[in-house]
Amino acid sequence: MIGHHEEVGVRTWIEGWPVYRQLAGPDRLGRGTASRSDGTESLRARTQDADRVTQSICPFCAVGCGQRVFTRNGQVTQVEGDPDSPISRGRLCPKGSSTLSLVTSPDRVTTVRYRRPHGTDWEDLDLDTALDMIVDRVLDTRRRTWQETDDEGRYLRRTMGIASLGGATLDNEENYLMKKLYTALGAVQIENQARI
Amino acid sequence: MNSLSGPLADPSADAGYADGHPPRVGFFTDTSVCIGCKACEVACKEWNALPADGVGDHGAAGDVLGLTGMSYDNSGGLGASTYRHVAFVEQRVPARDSAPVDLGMPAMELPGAVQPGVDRDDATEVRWLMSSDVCKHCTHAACLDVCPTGSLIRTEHGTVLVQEDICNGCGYCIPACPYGVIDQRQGDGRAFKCTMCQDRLGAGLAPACATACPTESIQFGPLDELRERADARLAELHDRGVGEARLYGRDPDDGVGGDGAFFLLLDEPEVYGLPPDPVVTTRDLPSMWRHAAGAALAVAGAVAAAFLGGRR
Amino acid sequence: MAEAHPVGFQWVMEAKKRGATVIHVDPRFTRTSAVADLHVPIRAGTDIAFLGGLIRHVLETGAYFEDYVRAYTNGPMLLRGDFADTEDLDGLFSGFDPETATYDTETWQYEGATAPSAAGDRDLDVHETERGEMPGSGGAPIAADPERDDTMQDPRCVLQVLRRHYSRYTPEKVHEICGIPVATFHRVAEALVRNSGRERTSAFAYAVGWTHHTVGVQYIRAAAVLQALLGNIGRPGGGILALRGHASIQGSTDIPTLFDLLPGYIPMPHAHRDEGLQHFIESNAGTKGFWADLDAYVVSLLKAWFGDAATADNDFCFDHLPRLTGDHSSFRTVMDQADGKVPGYFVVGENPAVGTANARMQRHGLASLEWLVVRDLNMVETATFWKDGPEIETGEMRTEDIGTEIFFLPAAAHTEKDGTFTNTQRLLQWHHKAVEPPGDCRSDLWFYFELGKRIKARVAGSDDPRDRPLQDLTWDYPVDATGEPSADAVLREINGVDADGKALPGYTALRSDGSTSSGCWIYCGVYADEVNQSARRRPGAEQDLIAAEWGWAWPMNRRVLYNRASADPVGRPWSERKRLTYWDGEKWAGPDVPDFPADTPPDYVPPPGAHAAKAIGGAEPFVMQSDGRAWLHAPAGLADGPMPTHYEPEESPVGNALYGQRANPARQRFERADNHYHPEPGTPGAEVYPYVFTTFRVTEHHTAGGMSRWTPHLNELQPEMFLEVSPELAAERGLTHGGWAHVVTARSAVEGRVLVTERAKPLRHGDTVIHQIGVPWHWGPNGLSTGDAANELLGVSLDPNVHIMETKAATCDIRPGRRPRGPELVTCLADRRRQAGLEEEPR
Amino acid sequence: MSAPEHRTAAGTPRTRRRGKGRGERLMVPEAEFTSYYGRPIIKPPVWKVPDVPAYLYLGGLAGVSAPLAALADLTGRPGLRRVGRVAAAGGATLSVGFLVHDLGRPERFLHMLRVLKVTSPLSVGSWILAPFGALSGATAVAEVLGVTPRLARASGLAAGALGPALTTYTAVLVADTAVPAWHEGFRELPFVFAGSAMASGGGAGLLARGDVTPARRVAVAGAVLELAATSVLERRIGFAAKAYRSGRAGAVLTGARVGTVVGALGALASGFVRGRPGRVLGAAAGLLLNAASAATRYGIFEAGMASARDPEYTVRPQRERLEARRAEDHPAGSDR
Repeated sequence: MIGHHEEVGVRTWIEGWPVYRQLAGPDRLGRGTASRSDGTESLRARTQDADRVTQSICPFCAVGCGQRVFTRNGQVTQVEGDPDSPISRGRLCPKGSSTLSLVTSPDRVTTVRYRRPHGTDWEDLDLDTALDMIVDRVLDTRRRTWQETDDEGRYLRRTMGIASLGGATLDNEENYLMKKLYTALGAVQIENQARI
Repeated sequence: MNSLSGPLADPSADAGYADGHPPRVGFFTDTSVCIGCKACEVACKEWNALPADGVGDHGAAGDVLGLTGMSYDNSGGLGASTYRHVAFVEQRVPARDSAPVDLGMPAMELPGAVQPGVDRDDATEVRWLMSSDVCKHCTHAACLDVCPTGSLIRTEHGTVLVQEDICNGCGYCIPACPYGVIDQRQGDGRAFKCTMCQDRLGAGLAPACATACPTESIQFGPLDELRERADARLAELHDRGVGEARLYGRDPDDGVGGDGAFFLLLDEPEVYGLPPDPVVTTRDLPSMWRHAAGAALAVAGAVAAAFLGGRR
Repeated sequence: MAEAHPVGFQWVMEAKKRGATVIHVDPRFTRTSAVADLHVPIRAGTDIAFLGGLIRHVLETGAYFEDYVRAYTNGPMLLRGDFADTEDLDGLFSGFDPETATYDTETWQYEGATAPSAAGDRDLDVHETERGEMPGSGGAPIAADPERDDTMQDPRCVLQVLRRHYSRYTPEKVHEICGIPVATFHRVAEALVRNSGRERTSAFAYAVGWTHHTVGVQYIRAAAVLQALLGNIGRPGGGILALRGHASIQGSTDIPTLFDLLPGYIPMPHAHRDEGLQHFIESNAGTKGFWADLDAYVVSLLKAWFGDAATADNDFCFDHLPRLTGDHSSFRTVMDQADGKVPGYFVVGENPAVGTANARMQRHGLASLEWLVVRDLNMVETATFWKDGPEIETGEMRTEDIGTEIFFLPAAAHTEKDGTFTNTQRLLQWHHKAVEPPGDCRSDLWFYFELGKRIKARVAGSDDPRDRPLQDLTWDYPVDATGEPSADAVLREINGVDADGKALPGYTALRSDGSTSSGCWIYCGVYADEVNQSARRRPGAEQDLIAAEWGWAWPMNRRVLYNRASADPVGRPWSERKRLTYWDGEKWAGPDVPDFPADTPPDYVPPPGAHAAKAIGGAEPFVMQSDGRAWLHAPAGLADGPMPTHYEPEESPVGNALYGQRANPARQRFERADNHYHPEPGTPGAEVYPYVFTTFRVTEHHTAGGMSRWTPHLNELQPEMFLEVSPELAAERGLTHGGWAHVVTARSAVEGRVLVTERAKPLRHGDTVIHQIGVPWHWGPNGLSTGDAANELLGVSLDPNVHIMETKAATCDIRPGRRPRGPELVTCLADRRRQAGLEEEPR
Repeated sequence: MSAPEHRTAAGTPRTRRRGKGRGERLMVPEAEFTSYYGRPIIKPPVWKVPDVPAYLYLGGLAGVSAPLAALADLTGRPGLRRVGRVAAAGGATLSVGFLVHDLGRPERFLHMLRVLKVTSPLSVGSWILAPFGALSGATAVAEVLGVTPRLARASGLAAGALGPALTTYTAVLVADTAVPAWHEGFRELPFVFAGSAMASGGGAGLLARGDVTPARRVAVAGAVLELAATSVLERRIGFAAKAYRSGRAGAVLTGARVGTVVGALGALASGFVRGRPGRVLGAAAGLLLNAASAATRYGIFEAGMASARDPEYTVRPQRERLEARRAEDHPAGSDR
């Protein structure tokens, strides 16, 4: 015997059968309402489910388009143009539109890689150790290449042994700390893409 | 009711949506301002999490990451993983006879001036057309009507949607489309095409491509509004002497009852890879069924007749 | 612009919709050309001839904006009698020293004005090049009031000198040099003139197509001269718009990670000139304009860096700053690296192994280091050259022989950190951190803060005087739970504070007595009222076109520089259509921040002896210039001439049709075995490299690919290195559309798929047909789509003002098929060099 | 256009000119065919070979075999009944098998019965094929096991009634697409399919023992219908007919036609030859007709594929239609 629950189940099943809905509803040809699936009914824009929307700026060229970064559970789920920006009015170019892939790329390297002199392959290295090793090298190189004065006795107070390249892709604050630290170290060969 | 062809004011109502459903929305793609940046392609793929494919996925020669040689078009066409496709057409056309810069000046060739000595014909110039193609979301959508599973449906927004949880990959929609839009995704088996970002529409957002488009070449909105805007733009271009501008897919009297995504083109549709006069195949379906019924009756009659008479 | 800055280009399309005429001048027919009203194909490297032709047209037809020119430019100023023009010296200005290939600029001065006050102990052994940076924002100092003729008829006045300088830049000459048909030239000239003046303005937009030349600074100068003559500066819809390529390349120039500058375009001190703070200030500051307050800017910077240790008694630690002795720019440094002189190298968000001209030399530099730190999102070629670089393939290097120790430190993306980018219009925009960086990824702020912290800890107890700057360095920034220093605090330090520790409202509040600090004077005001102004995001739709409450622009949130020039000398708008900043009877009004104190009336005449801002008259809009005027002739500040002059690129297929002097005489050249130049046109061997090539970008990729070659959706759109050639060149060299070809120079050969396109059009120069090949520069060996790097092809020759290399015009050959591989490439290139007479026959 | 050896990006949007044979429409400018780099406009079907041609052929075979068997049952022709029942069931089962195999997601086969859409020939076909398969299957099982002859008769009759529909819905299935060679022939294809089905179903009947006269008649009539309908098709569908005459499709269809003619003649002849030789000849002719029927479906399939791959099939007729309409709207002499 069909119990009450099963009866309801069967009825639900029948009513869920699009053919029944075709016959019972206005969509006789099965083009729309009758044929809609559960998946369609539950479609939601993932931006609706974001925990947070953060305003940002596109990292590619210097137009400076506004971006909105949607995140959920600490992950970026979508990046799109910020319609509030008077610069870009919410629009992005193909590069800007690829920002989600850029920041969530599975090819992104997320651990320190170390290649020892004459080494033939990468090795793992702890970030803290890497920092200390770099400090060692900076101070050692600086010591070995220090120029206090030139031949005529004029102050140079510099090292010509430590060069740096980069900055155009970084933040102003980062460039500022770089220039500040390098200058205090006496390093002068500090350059970035603005030159090249 | 023009259920199979001809003008149809409200395709959603025709598909069972009650009064008060949202207005029909669409795209107006004005190719006269397209700069071919392909932001639409990337924004679409990012939003819909579509795989990179390249031309290999839709039938043409070439490996996944290969140059097609088709100007700057390396995606080749719309496909199961390419819902927006920017066509690039390089043409040699007669030089614009009136200077686009309206200088109102006499001929500037000075007597004895050095003539441009380049061997190429200077009566012609290069024109580079770009156009972002997309699913047309036809008023009469053959893909939808031939779909045997009800996977393809008309939505409340008047658009045409593949329901990925239903499609069984029969492939019928693919040759049914007069524009060659929908296709089967290799390795997945189901058919895919532009959804007009159904999920975004539900959230009150514009589709990803139109959101990204830097020059408003892709405009999204209620179809009625877009048609008005397109008419105005066409008139403006014609006033400016751009006589070659024409609308494509805007006319509700055309073979598909008008497109939900229509275009302003600067050359014949086939130049962009679009059919010049598409007709929804199901327009002829009643006649097809009649012919098939006739033929079936002929079979029945012939078989029955074969048994007439005595046995040998 | 549509190619590389599509979203910025929306405004061009918007203007076009409203009736603007869009003209695109480019050797290549690009996506910009496709939607422009007119594409003007030009031979790469000849833009000054074209712009000079336009300048001549404007001068000869009297089409310049005379009232503007008289009042706001140095057109009326008289030049010294001993100034000699390129017309007199066949392509040289007076003062050239062929020995050092440098100019003594004294004769370029105004009559009655003395030479720059640096004269005291000026060292002629040193290039004047560092000074070149100053006019970028301020103009070199000019003392005293020069003589002038406001009728601008005196043959020695700048306008007449300019007219004579460009007298031979006729449309026919432009055609001969640039390949631009005379009729096309006239269409451009007429359109420009029609759209300039009181009622209309025209803008120039440019990118590295103008800067990457041995005479690049002068390209921009030529546009500046033209725009100043037409009255298109400081007015809405006018200007010269630099379209820069990186999110904060403007910021990294303002707060420079550049050798010759301190923050805010203050020059780095020079060992031979700048022996003390006083001396430094005197030699670099003028008396008039905002640069006259240089002392306040420098002292505030030193206070920001060295804090309490910086006192008046110790010159505010001015001697903590290292000194320059010449060109220490990137290319010079890389050559020193290749020569084994530089042990350590930090590469941060750059990729010189494929991204910089003469990439092979760059990699040789990398291979000769002791240690290298690379910070990036992706495993870029600079970090992997030792493993699979091109020299490993050719056998020129062996992995085991390369002694470079490499630290690859993964970087945080912009979504993973707070901070500001300065965009191409000087607008600082704050980006908020959205998520934590994954794994070992850290911001560069964290890295440098941590590095500095550890270094300071190591030298804390040192009594070595060289460690004093490190010990005195202020380095206290609040950190969050993850150890990330506060970018907000750093920005506040950049803004600066007063004696009470309150954020300063703007750079006019800076003092030279040590009571204020500011890490970058031009950014002072970005933290005004203790508010991070760069993070303001009032929606554009709620604001006027200036949108002053979105982000913050330096200086002083001014969006249109020199906007005083949008009004006539008595302060009325030149026209109602073009109204921006104007005198309303009591103050300067309008939506933008005016150039000078809002209550300085237009008829203000500075009293004798007035200093700095107070020395600028009410009708002198160019407030950063030392005479308040736009310079048609630059009496100082440039290394290669006071007026832009057509010179051929380092490598070109033809000689200079205007002068005996072929190329920029002051350009920097490096004759080295790893940096061959092609023979000059007309000399034996030149025919080995008969074609022109120009490097370019496509929309779908970014620079050398460090951020775009790892993204699937970009790579499928431009999946392969390609070479753009005309059908005519394809026929001449037997190149097949879709097939392979390789471009060859004395430096290297790169291969790509051939794109035969009618967009490429040969140009005629006299009897010679000139073919130009387009070479995109986005590829390299790593990433999802790989290919040869265009930078392999380029030699290094530099603009003398800013040391930028010429990538936009050089000569080459092109051959069908793929390039030779392995050791064969090396021998093949050497063979070609021998044919060209660049290398001895092997013994 | 540049010379072929330096084809350019600009040169590739191909323009082909073809002389027009129809002098009577001179006001229509000479048709010019342009495409986007020669790429197809419509997407060629993703349907596989042999799956879909086999599905078309087997549906026809089953669809004719069922009524043959039913009437043979009623008229007391057990041999024909047996063969017919087995062919109907086997054809239907294999047909369904091929259809499922061709699906991108075979496990979702039952979604075919989720809706009933008259606008979808495949939906309608599924709703025909499903009961037909069940009925013919049950009939065949009874036949083979020799049980429940009455039920088998009833189910066989029901299957037989559905059979003719099974033979022709497949024609609508292919015609209801944008594939030029198929769609243009939507009036004729049902008859081609009907004829082809009769030829194959009748041909199968020729394998039976006993009196096979009805089968022979059906086979011969089918062959005639197929040939006639094909001939009309090729004359009436204009430019798309080229797809049926050229390339692989042309060759296959020619072969099919020869097979059909020879098979039909053989079938006819077998009626005049007594005994075993007659039966052997009949069987051979029946097999040949089946092969020819399968080839016909495959040829039609290929013709469709070829017309889908070449944009000219899509563009040319549409362009002509458009130009003719324009000429009508703006007769010669007016400005536009």
